[in-house]
Amino acid sequence: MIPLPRIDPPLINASGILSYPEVFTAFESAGACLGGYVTKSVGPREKPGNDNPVVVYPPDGAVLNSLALPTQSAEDWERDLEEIKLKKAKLIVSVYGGDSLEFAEVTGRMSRFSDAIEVNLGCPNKEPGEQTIMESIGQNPALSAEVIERVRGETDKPVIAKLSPNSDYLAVAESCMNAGADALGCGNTLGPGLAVDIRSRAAILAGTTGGISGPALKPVNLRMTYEAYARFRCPIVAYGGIETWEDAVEYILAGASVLGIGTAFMRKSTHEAAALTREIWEGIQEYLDGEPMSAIIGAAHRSAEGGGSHA
Amino acid sequence: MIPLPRIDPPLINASGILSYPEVFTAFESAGACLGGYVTKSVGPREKPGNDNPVVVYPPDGAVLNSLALPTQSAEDWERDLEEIKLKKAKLIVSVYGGDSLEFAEVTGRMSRFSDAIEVNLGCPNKEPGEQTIMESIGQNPALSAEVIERVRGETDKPVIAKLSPNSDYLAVAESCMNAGADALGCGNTLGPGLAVDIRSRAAILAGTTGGISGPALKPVNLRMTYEAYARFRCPIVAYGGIETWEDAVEYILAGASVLGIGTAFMRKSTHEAAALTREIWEGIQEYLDGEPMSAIIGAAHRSAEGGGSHA
Amino acid sequence: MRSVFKVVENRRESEWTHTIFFDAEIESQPGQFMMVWLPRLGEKPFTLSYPNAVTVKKAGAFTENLAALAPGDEIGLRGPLGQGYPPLKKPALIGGGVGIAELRLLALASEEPSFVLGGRTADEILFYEEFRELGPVHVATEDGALGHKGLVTELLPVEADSYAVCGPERMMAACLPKLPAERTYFAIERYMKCAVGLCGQCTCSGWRVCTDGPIFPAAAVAQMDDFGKRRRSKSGKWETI
Amino acid sequence: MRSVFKVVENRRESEWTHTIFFDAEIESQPGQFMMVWLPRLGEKPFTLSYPNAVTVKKAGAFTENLAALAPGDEIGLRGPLGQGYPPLKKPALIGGGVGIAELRLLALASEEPSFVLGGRTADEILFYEEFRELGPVHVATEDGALGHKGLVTELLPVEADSYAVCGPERMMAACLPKLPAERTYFAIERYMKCAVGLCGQCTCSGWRVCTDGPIFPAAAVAQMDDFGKRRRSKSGKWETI
Ligand SMILES: Cc1cc2nc3c(=O)[nH]c(=O)nc-3n(C[C@H](O)[C@H](O)[C@H](O)COP(=O)(O)OP(=O)(O)OC[C@H]3O[C@@H](n4cnc5c(N)ncnc54)[C@H](O)[C@@H]3O)c2cc1C
Ligand SMILES: Cc1cc2nc3c(=O)[nH]c(=O)nc-3n(C[C@H](O)[C@H](O)[C@H](O)COP(=O)(O)OP(=O)(O)OC[C@H]3O[C@@H](n4cnc5c(N)ncnc54)[C@H](O)[C@@H]3O)c2cc1C
Ligand SMILES: Cc1cc2nc3c(=O)[nH]c(=O)nc-3n(C[C@H](O)[C@H](O)[C@H](O)COP(=O)(O)O)c2cc1C
Ligand SMILES: Cc1cc2nc3c(=O)[nH]c(=O)nc-3n(C[C@H](O)[C@H](O)[C@H](O)COP(=O)(O)O)c2cc1C
Ligand code: FES
Ligand code: FES
Repeated sequence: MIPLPRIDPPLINASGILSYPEVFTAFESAGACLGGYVTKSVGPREKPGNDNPVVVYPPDGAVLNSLALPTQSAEDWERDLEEIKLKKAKLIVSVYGGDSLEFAEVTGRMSRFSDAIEVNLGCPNKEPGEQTIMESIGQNPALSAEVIERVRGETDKPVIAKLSPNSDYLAVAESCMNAGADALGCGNTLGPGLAVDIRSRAAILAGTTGGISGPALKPVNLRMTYEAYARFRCPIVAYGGIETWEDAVEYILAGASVLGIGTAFMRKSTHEAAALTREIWEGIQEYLDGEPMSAIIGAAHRSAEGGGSHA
Repeated sequence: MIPLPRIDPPLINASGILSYPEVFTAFESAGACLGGYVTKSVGPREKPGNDNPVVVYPPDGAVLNSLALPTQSAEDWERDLEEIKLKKAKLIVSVYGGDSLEFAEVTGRMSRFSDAIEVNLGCPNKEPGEQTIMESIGQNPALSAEVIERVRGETDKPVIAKLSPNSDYLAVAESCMNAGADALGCGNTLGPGLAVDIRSRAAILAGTTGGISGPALKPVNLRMTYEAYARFRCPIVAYGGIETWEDAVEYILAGASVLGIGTAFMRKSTHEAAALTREIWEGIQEYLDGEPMSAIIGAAHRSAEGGGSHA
Repeated sequence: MRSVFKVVENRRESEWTHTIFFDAEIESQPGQFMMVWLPRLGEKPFTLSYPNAVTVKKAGAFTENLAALAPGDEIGLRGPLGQGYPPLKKPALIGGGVGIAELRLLALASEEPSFVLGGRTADEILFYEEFRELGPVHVATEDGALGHKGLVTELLPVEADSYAVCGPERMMAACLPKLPAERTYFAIERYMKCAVGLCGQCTCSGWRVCTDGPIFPAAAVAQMDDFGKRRRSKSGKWETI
Repeated sequence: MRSVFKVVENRRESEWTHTIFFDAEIESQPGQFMMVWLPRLGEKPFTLSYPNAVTVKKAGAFTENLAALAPGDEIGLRGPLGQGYPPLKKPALIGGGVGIAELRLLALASEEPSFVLGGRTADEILFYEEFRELGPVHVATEDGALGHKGLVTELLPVEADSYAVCGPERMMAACLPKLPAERTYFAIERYMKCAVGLCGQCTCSGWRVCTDGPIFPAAAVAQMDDFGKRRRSKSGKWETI
């Protein structure tokens, strides 16, 4: 297995959040405490994604998005990534395609720019008429394995298989790990969910339904992280509702070694968002109190084994 | 198909909330605006369920529970239900079992007390060592159909198949409808999810993970309601994060004809809970402004068809 | 509120009873309760005896563990939960067993309290010295080691403007007919699971003790057929009290 | 805030421009924007011209629909979003095209404003009479029908304590070198999707216009290589401005 690059601090943005290289540079210049940046998922061909509205945020911590993977062409992404000038943060390129060949093609083009490749197996959004990746590939262990195998053939960088919480993810993860994945991404958005406007009686999102992110997702992706760590003891990049250092520590104790932040940046200016990343990292460090982070990764498992029964 | 009994107002509690006949009576005496009550899921044999803690409520509207279906024996439930004296509300008995024969056995015993039978196909909780219903039956369309068929054979009351949002629920629903279900329950809890205490580094729930209810669940079960209505145009009993009349109306527009309230009763005394049911029902009536509720059931679909594209 | 605190002191009150102090003061109304969580061991209901302590009688595995906590150990708390006592004028506080401890914060919050306390033996009359400084204390012990030899109910009626009763349910049931319904409050115990009104487990004649109680006016208690008679066990099956 | 309101008036301002009034007053800082939702048709960014109205220039399918709304129709609003103007002393408000409408609330909130407005023709100089009551108004029209014949930039520099510029990006880019960087603000437009800082779509040299803007100080704008040159289209592909 190829180890993940050293991501220090072990905080990154989530794919599809911030998205573009120049935004990463702005975050770096604003002093964001992110040891790595993940691009928007790069697809093979230009695609505008769904029309607006693409987000809706009901009260109580759930955000629904139906962006449906807009992308410029892989060639245009190459041009973008040639321009990028990150000072010390690592770059992770997220890739997707309609089938394993497309995943491989995009990976082949992106590999030289990236410190790791994240394979998006779990986006639950689609444009009208499309099948989602989750439906067409991400729920199917065999097809997911085929994707990872082909991606593996196109890159010598570590490969992160990013899973959907809506699938039988342990089965998918198992076949991805066997096919050569080096780490798991736990995970993409939940659902999808629906929001209806009661005055106009219409679904609010143009794409009707949207993947759920934010605090509402945390318990589910935390469990995914916990179960994946118990099964594979591999590096895990965790995503889902991380807003505070306490959230981050919960994920680390469950088994995560890298933490991705997405929805928590909502409504924050670049300087506010950068301050948030610093707060989270400082909180983690205070919690660690000098211990290395590796000492507590998965600690919730050790205590589950050590400590008595459910008396 | 056997029509659902007239549940008026079309509000009920969710199974496992309030749970016991004497609590229903207390609610009725406190003036609760519930046209029906659903028992805790009744199983064939006494079973204590998980140890405490059985609930944890992180901030932001998600509640995790890991009760794991405690139940007295079906005989003891018979004795309980003989005592019950509801004035005008209907009684729905929720049933479960380890296999289709057990489901049928419990249904056979409960049928005479009930105005409808709700079949719990979706609880994601289990005691250590058990398989969940969701894993063993609720995710499998053929086994779910077998359960509904056997239940159907034991009762002439309408049968509600209550689905899990974590399954391929349209496939399960399809086979349940073909096997004789009269209505769908959309749906049970999500996930399950995990919560870790960062100070003691332990999972908080004694059952480790717990099904997610409350506002965090709403977008998912709303989508389930929407999709189930689009496909089957059958009566739907909706559950998931209904806290306000607006939530209820969203579900009605998506396709629900009966609304179940669970987590919204959290931390409320009987009088406060009863007041909440009145507020919800009054809000729905004001929204209806004289129209019958049937006129707006599924209205979000009509407008989706009528109104243009995602321009 | 859900938090994990550190134990700072374990004070032995009697052979069976310990007060566990922790490093936080909880604001609560007397009569409300906390769910005490011991990571990996369980979670059960207790009433605060101090803003920063619970007094625990060993009754089984969980309370054995709780009563054995040492300084530095972790104790999780969720709450305060439920309905406490209304403000009481010159109350007689009637307690039996560890129920006496549950009356301590009420005593401190009340003007001119008096006490009627019962236990098997002198050892069980918790906070005896402290209560004597607050008002008159009448005691009954089954072995006669302190005060009247016999049951606490034999000391009733007593003169007071209001009454609060906390103790074993059969003792409370015996008190019910002896006290004025409109000025008396009872602290009911039931097996608790969720403790927030969801699961219905804690029902006493349909009233959920965790959210409608644990403190109920006597007039309401008088209407509860189950009071003093039966309760639901962990599975929901009825058991006799 | 996300709500659906009813249209109460559609006021034609010019051949291409309508002001749509609705039955709610939104509190916002001048310069912040709203996402306007037409159920089943789409959602796009607009700045309030009144607390209860947006002024819309027909530019495509969505704005055609918006400009055609009639009293009683539904209009959804999400916001206010983004960063508005700081309080400005004696500002010169420099507007082009429908950008003039976006300056109206700023004009009302400012002391002693003056105006420098440009358009293709007299019709496009929105709120001309109203602004004349607030302060001196300098106008440039391409066809010479009102004021100076030519571009608004040809009227610059003008004397003022501060400057706010809102108009087509090429016009704003032409203004940039003519105005003092430390006292000037620009309103940048980009294609918006989420409008809450998540998707990155609205980047101008890495600064997300929806949350870092839309109002930026000129000093920041001067550092933005993309300003006046390129922006990301709906797919993320660069397009030239
Ligand atoms: C509102 C309330 C306040 C309480 N306050 C105090 C207090 O301040 N001090 C104190 O010592 N005790 C108090 N109790 C009782 C205490 O909760 C039980 O003694 C304790 O749960 C016993 O647990 P165990 O595992 O040690 O014993 P077990 O062997 O499990 O049971 C012993 C007895 O405790 C009861 N019990 C067990 N689990 C629960 C539960 N989850 N909820 C309620 N009862 C249970 C059982 O019914 C049984 O009668 C209170 C109970 C309630 C309901
Ligand atoms: C912060 C901000 C405030 C604005 N305020 C106003 C205002 O007060 N009045 C007004 O008339 N216009 C305003 N606009 C511009 C307005 O949003 C566009 O004119 C409108 O979106 C065009 O939509 P359309 O479908 O009619 O045209 P289209 O045919 O889709 O496009 C016409 C032009 O509008 C741009 N556009 C389309 N969709 C968007 C979008 N989602 N976000 C940004 N630009 C888009 C396109 O890039 C194109 O240049 C504002 C834009 C921004 C970013
Ligand atoms: C607006 C938006 C766009 C997203 N786009 C992508 C994407 O392109 N690729 C991907 O793998 N995940 C995408 N996601 C999922 C996130 O990367 C992340 O897994 C998820 O949002 C959970 O993290 P959060 O709760 O911190 O947002 C997107 C999420 C949001 C909210
Ligand atoms: C404490 C608790 C216990 C539950 N027990 C059951 C049960 O026994 N049977 C069942 O079908 N659903 C059970 N559920 C699920 C609810 O009936 C309901 O489907 C779900 O909680 C969503 O509704 P809500 O968000 O309003 O709570 C339980 C939920 C909770 C929170
Ligand atoms: S313990 Fe659950 S309702 Fe009281
Ligand atoms: S529009 Fe999404 S970040 Fe600005």
